[in-house]
Amino acid sequence: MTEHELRDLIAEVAEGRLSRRGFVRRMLALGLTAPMAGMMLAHSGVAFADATLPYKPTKAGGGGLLKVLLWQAPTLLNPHFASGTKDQIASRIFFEPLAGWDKEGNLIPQLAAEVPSRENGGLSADGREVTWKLKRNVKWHDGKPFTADDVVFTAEYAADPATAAFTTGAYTNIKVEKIDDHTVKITFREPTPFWADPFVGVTGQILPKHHFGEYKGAKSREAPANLKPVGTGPYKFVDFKPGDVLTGERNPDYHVPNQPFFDRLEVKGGGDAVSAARAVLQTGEYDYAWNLQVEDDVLKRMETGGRGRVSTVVSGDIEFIILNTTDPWTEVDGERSSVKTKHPTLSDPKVREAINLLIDRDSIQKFIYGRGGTATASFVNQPPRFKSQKLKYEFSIEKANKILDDAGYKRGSDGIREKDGKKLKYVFQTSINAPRQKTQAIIKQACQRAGIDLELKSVTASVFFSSDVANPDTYTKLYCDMEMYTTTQPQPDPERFLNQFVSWEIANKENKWLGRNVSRYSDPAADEAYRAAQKELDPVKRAALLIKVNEIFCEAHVILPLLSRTRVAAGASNLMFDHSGWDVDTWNIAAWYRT
Amino acid sequence: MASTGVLAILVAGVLVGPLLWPVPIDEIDFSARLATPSADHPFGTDDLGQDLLARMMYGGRISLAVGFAAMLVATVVGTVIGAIAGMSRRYLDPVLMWVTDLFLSLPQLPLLLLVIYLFRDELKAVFGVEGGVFIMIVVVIGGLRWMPVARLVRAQFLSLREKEFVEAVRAMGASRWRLVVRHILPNAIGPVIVAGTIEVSAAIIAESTLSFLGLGFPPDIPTWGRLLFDAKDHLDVAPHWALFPGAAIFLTVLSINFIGDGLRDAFDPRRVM
Amino acid sequence: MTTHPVLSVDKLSTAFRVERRWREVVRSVSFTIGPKETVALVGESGSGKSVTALSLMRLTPRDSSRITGSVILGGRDLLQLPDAAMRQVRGDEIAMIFQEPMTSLNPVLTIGFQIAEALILHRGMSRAEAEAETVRLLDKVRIPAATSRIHDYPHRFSGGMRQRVMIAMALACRPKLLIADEPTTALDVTIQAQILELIKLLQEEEGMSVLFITHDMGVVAEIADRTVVMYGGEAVETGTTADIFARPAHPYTRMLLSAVPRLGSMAGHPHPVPFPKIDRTTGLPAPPEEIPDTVARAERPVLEVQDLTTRFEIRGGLLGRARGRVHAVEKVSFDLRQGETLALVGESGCGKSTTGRSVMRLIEPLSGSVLLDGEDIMALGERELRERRRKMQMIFQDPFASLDPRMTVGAAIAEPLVINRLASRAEAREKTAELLRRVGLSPDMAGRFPHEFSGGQRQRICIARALAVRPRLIVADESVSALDVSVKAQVVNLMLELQAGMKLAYLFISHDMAVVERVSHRVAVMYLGEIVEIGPRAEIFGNPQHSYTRRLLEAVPVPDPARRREKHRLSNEELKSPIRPLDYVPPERLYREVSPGHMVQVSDSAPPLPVVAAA
Amino acid sequence: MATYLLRRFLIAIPSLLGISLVLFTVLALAPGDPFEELATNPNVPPEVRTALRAKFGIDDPVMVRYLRWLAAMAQGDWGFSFASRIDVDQLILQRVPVTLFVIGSSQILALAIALPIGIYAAMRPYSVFDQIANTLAFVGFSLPTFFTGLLFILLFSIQLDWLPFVYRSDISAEGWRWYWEHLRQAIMPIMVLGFFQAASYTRYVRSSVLDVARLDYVTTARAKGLDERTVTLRHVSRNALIPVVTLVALQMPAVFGGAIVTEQIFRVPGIGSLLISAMLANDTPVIMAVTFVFACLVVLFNLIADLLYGWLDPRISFG
Repeated sequence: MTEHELRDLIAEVAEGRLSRRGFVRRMLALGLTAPMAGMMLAHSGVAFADATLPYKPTKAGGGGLLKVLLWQAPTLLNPHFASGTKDQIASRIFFEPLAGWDKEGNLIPQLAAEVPSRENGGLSADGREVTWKLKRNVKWHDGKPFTADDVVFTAEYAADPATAAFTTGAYTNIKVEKIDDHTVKITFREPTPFWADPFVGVTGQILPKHHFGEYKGAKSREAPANLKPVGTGPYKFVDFKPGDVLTGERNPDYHVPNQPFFDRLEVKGGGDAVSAARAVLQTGEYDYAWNLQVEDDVLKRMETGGRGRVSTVVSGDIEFIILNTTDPWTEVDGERSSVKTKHPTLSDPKVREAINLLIDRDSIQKFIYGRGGTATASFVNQPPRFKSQKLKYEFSIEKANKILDDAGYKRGSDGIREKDGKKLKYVFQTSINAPRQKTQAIIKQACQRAGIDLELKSVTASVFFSSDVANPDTYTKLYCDMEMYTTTQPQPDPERFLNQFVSWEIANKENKWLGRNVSRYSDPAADEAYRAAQKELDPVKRAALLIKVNEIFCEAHVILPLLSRTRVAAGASNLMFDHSGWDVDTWNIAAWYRT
Repeated sequence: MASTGVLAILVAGVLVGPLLWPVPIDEIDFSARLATPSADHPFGTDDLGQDLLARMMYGGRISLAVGFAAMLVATVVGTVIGAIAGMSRRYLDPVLMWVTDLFLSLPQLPLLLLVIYLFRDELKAVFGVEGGVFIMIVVVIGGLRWMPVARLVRAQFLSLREKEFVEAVRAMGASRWRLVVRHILPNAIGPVIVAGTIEVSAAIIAESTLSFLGLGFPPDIPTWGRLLFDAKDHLDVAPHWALFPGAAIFLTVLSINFIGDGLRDAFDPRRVM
Repeated sequence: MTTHPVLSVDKLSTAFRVERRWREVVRSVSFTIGPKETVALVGESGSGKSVTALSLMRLTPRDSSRITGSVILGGRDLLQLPDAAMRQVRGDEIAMIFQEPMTSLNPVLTIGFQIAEALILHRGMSRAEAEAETVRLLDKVRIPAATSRIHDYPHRFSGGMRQRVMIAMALACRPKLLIADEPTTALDVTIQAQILELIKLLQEEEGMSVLFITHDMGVVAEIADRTVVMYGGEAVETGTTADIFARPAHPYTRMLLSAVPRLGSMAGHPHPVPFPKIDRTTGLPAPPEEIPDTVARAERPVLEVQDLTTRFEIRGGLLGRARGRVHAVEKVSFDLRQGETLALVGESGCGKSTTGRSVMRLIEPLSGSVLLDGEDIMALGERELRERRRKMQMIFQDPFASLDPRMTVGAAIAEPLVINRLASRAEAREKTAELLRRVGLSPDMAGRFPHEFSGGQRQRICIARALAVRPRLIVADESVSALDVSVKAQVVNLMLELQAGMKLAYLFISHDMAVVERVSHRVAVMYLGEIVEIGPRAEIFGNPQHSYTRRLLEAVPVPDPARRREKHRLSNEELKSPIRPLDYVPPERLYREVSPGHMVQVSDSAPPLPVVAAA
Repeated sequence: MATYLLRRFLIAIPSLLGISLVLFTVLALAPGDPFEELATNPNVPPEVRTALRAKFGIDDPVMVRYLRWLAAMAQGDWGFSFASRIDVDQLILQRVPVTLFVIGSSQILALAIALPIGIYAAMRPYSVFDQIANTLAFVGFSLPTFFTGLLFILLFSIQLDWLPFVYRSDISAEGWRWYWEHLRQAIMPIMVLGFFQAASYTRYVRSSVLDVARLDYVTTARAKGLDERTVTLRHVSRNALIPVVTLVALQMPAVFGGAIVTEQIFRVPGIGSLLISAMLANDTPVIMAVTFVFACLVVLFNLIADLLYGWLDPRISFG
């Protein structure tokens, strides 16, 4: 499909000749669906669709108690401090953004009256301005009205470096102005194709100015409301024991009619994923459990009880392996894996190609991740239109052997291949996590058969993902030959996600290994394509540029994608819930109900 | 006697077993996942179809070695500290007992994390991956379990050094060193060995608990504790997975404790009278 | 005696199961006890006397012992009674007291409670009644301030007082029969006299019978109407005490009697005299051999002790500061010549053992001087001291405890040689064999362990070990006190023989006056850390001057029923304690010389006769 | 008595100081970062993580941090949780009661099992009962608590559906139902912990009773005509308990260790699970405070053991 044809289709939708759903279906067939299709339509002046849960109850309340189990316990309730998903889930119960993402990547208004579009004048033609109309008659839990002041304040709060908000990235390069009490205008410095970041989803929850006003910047941690949230959400705060339990009660003044259904809400934390699944699927002690990183077999067995069901939704998260093309065992200027070095064998593309052939992605999916992930050869998989159609994976020990034979790597007496005295012996590192260790085992076995010896190493997650400069085991240091982890794609757009492939983000000693490009690999073509995509307002051209970045890295076999991860949750059979891979599980908790 | 036999069989099993059952511990066979015990896999398989008998025998080496080595560390350190405290008359004793109490209050887990972080690379360079982790775990488990031994040895020393035969040897002009090494220590060692036998089982359990908390051996090393931990989510369909390592730990603990009881009797001089 | 015995024991046998085999410890023992009669069961260790007593009460371990025969009490055979009925008998009809007063009382219960327990159980008394009765009983056994002491715990009582509590407990239900199992063995001789006196008195008051178990013929002579002699689990001779002492029929009885040291039997012998050798088959003694004078009077004394003082601090309080001091040894002075035996006598806590250990610097003395062959031991550094120790060796009370249970006796004997680097391994082996022969053991025993020997043999081994380095001086701390009479005699004889042969000087520490009389040349009597009287043996025993010396000698039981003493005033005086406050300054002591070498401490009230300053 | 207590207390102070110093050094040197979750999220700029480390003083030298911590502690300020952004003392106070309840009950259960069984077994050594009790004790301490915990869950929660396995601190029932619910959810953690401890305590009690049973005063008691029950309970048990108290006090660190795992399995919101989560999140102030509280509890329990010792044994004078 050419760019032109696409434009015609969008026009058809706009004129009503083609249904939204029809458009999305066609895009789907082209490998270019839902979330970004929605964005495409929005940019072309077509309103977003809605894939949220249809809400049946006819009045608010009467649903009794809703029990949610988060096996990682929430520890704080300020959405801008929320370091992990668990905290974002908890704070989202009380706070709301202007809009959230549904499971198909549609932008759904929450505190906004409508999603900005070209048609309603919310988006400017130059891609620099977004105007949000706010919902009227929204009240904070303490009865004060919600206004544009709160929105402007939230931006100031998060942008202040002294606040040290995790969301600060979304607010640093923008200007937020109050137009009137219920209108806010955002101005971007550059034309910004992906404008739905500030005030949207995880990063966008609005704080009440009258509670946080005095606690901006350095004093931020002293705010009493950090632990006793006053928001606009469907449930009001009752009690919170950090790391243990959070309770809420129905907000009678909630701004969506007839919502929420439940009278009380309890979020319990702690334990492990398997027993969380048990508590929902087997004993029914809880209604909902989240992030069930459990072997699918185990989940399936639990589901047979019939007390609950497992639900998976797509996300942009990707489990992948980096092959280090720099030398991790030689120190240059105080750092190992420096770009000034070359890996003795992994810098050979043939070796990397062979290793890629030794990964049995289908088995890994089938026997380990199940519904938790889909085997893939593309780094970006969601939204599907950013997924490369060109990249394919294959598992063939034979081919790998042949490639290595041809490249001159001969098996030594110990069965390990070598060339010029350099053995194909690698340290393969990942974090401690059962599926990852099993994946490591599977890959190790296949490599063994191709004469490659892997030493498996696993590091405690808190160390592996730490930013401690002194620690050699962090994933950004890459002091190993191969490493495997998952990286999160926070919004249904891969631009920011793909900064892992640009040369100026290479992690090194100078930037204290905080650079996003962990692989150290770079390609001027990728840099160029990425830069172009950042300014490209035409969604189709932009998608093509981003796909190019992805393909360069995957084809170089520096990045070996394994699985496109899904978000797995379990709910009681009678609970109607709505979770999304693009937003937190509680993003639409107001609409949950029991049948 | 029977217990010595059981322990001997276990030890022989993990030492000689891999020679008789030369199945690789990490041979993945998706067609035989969670297989129940059969001729092909006498102990069944785990969820990657890896042979549990082979894994048990391999892991047993490590579990038993951890148990005995940690016991050795705990008893040697405890005996040395307890002996010094028990022999010193005035100042050293309270200081050492203070240190002992201090160690009793130290948390194992952060300490283990620290040790792994500080020494892993150095130890790995010298002893290899498994050897390095092995040494760290042994040092941490043993290093945090010497205190009861030290107290025991000290109490033994305090009572033995007042015994007439010790005084008799002192009256002969024996040096303190000779007193301790030739006379007090051999007589104090009986209860220490009994305590040591208990340490073996405690260390095996401690290692498995560390695995549970994700701080033990690398996950691809199938110690008994690790196997038990991995099996826990599949108990309902594959109880054999947990049964064999569980039984192995139990038999080891049981036989070692019975041997300890036997040793206690054997070391009791009254018995012979 | 009477037609209706209180208790008649017929063919009582007791066997224990030891490693799956039954071993008979008491074989077919028969005797009777009449009303108000005291029967002594006498024998050496292992003769089965205590097991007999426990069997009567059926207190042997249920599962591993077997009692046969019959024990008739009040027409019932106790051995046939059901358990519950037997419990009714215990404590009510038969009561028992034991050897070790220190361990026979439950440390965590008040003595009042422990006495009242039997009253409540057998007499059905209420708490209050039982308490009142307990006070009465404590009064009866002469415990001062009984009302206030019933709530005290056992550790607040001395050994003698505890034995009184035990007696009160036994008497609680006015039993028909009291079994006393070595009730005075662990007590000091003056306390022993008090307790024996008390038992006799109470027996008369209450009209009960007593079965008195002892190894001490002196005590038997003192207390028993009739005597049963036990040997190897059998009753070898039964008769009235007078008959048995006058006309012993069984060779064992004869041997026992001739081995008993008798106080006063040494009058007229200037030097120590060995015990007579006894013919094992007839039990008749051979005439004693005199030993020539061994004392080297002309030479400088081997040991000169001057103003030796040893004190221990008692710590307590918030910062562990000293709160008081035990004045264990206070300005003790004496000397000892080659070939001479100086006996240090006194009761427990008098400081005699501390003196012995201070002389060897096994305990660090506070002040004073100790000259060994003219060299000041106190001034030596640790290394020199260790070296010098080979000139002085020590033999302890408990031969089992003083041998390392994990070392062969050969190694033990060779050890002093090894430590002092006096011999090569081969030489040491040879020397060991010679030493073993010397102390009357066979050299091939060197490979055995201590537990394979009897008590007497072990003490010989200890002596051999002490002799290995050819010392000048031997400190013998209660070295024969724990041995049976016959063995005791042999060991004493060995020591005398060695003294003669090797010119040894002995510092002989003992509480046993009869043995002391036989072995010593001179005697020093210690009381509360001080020497109250010192002098030639004949002087001390023949002409005791200090009141304490007299009391000590009077209290020794005489193994002759004909000379059974008249009743003493029933005293409850206890041994005084040597604990003093920190600011206590010991008074300057003065001594008067009664006769040459016989010095007596002058107490404040003593007549101001010829006085010599303590020098 | 008062002097004795005061003295013990004064001894505890340098101990606690020493413990705190060692703890702090250990934690300061230990690797990890409280902000790991931010690492793979491209939305969070690296500067934020750097700023946070600086803000919480993670990059300061160890001694500086220790002295700062000590000074704050002296003023009653326990620090500020990185993960929860609230005061640590608040966090701990919320959780201490639960831990004390679970540990306390499990210890009571352990003793309630160990005392009768240990005593009964020791009074009949080598009998069938003794052999069975011994074997069960070995089973008890050869199974790690995480495993028994899971077995219990499978049996009581999933198969039988009798007991909940998620411990809730916010049970909303009223009156007796509240107690009932609390009891129901506490049964399994208490049993798991209790059984594990009971196993080793039984062995202690048994050997201690065996030692006491052959002492003279027990024969004295029998000679008084007391029945076996009275002899055992009145004369043997109390004396036998004296060494058991010391052993139990020595076990306290192990008990707390076991509690950590048990709390994790049953989601008991005690300080044990707080420690685990803080450790996984590298929340140093919380780890520091919790381990310190554990250390204090250990010291406290030793103190209690000393008191108990004195109460059981009148020979110990507190002078």
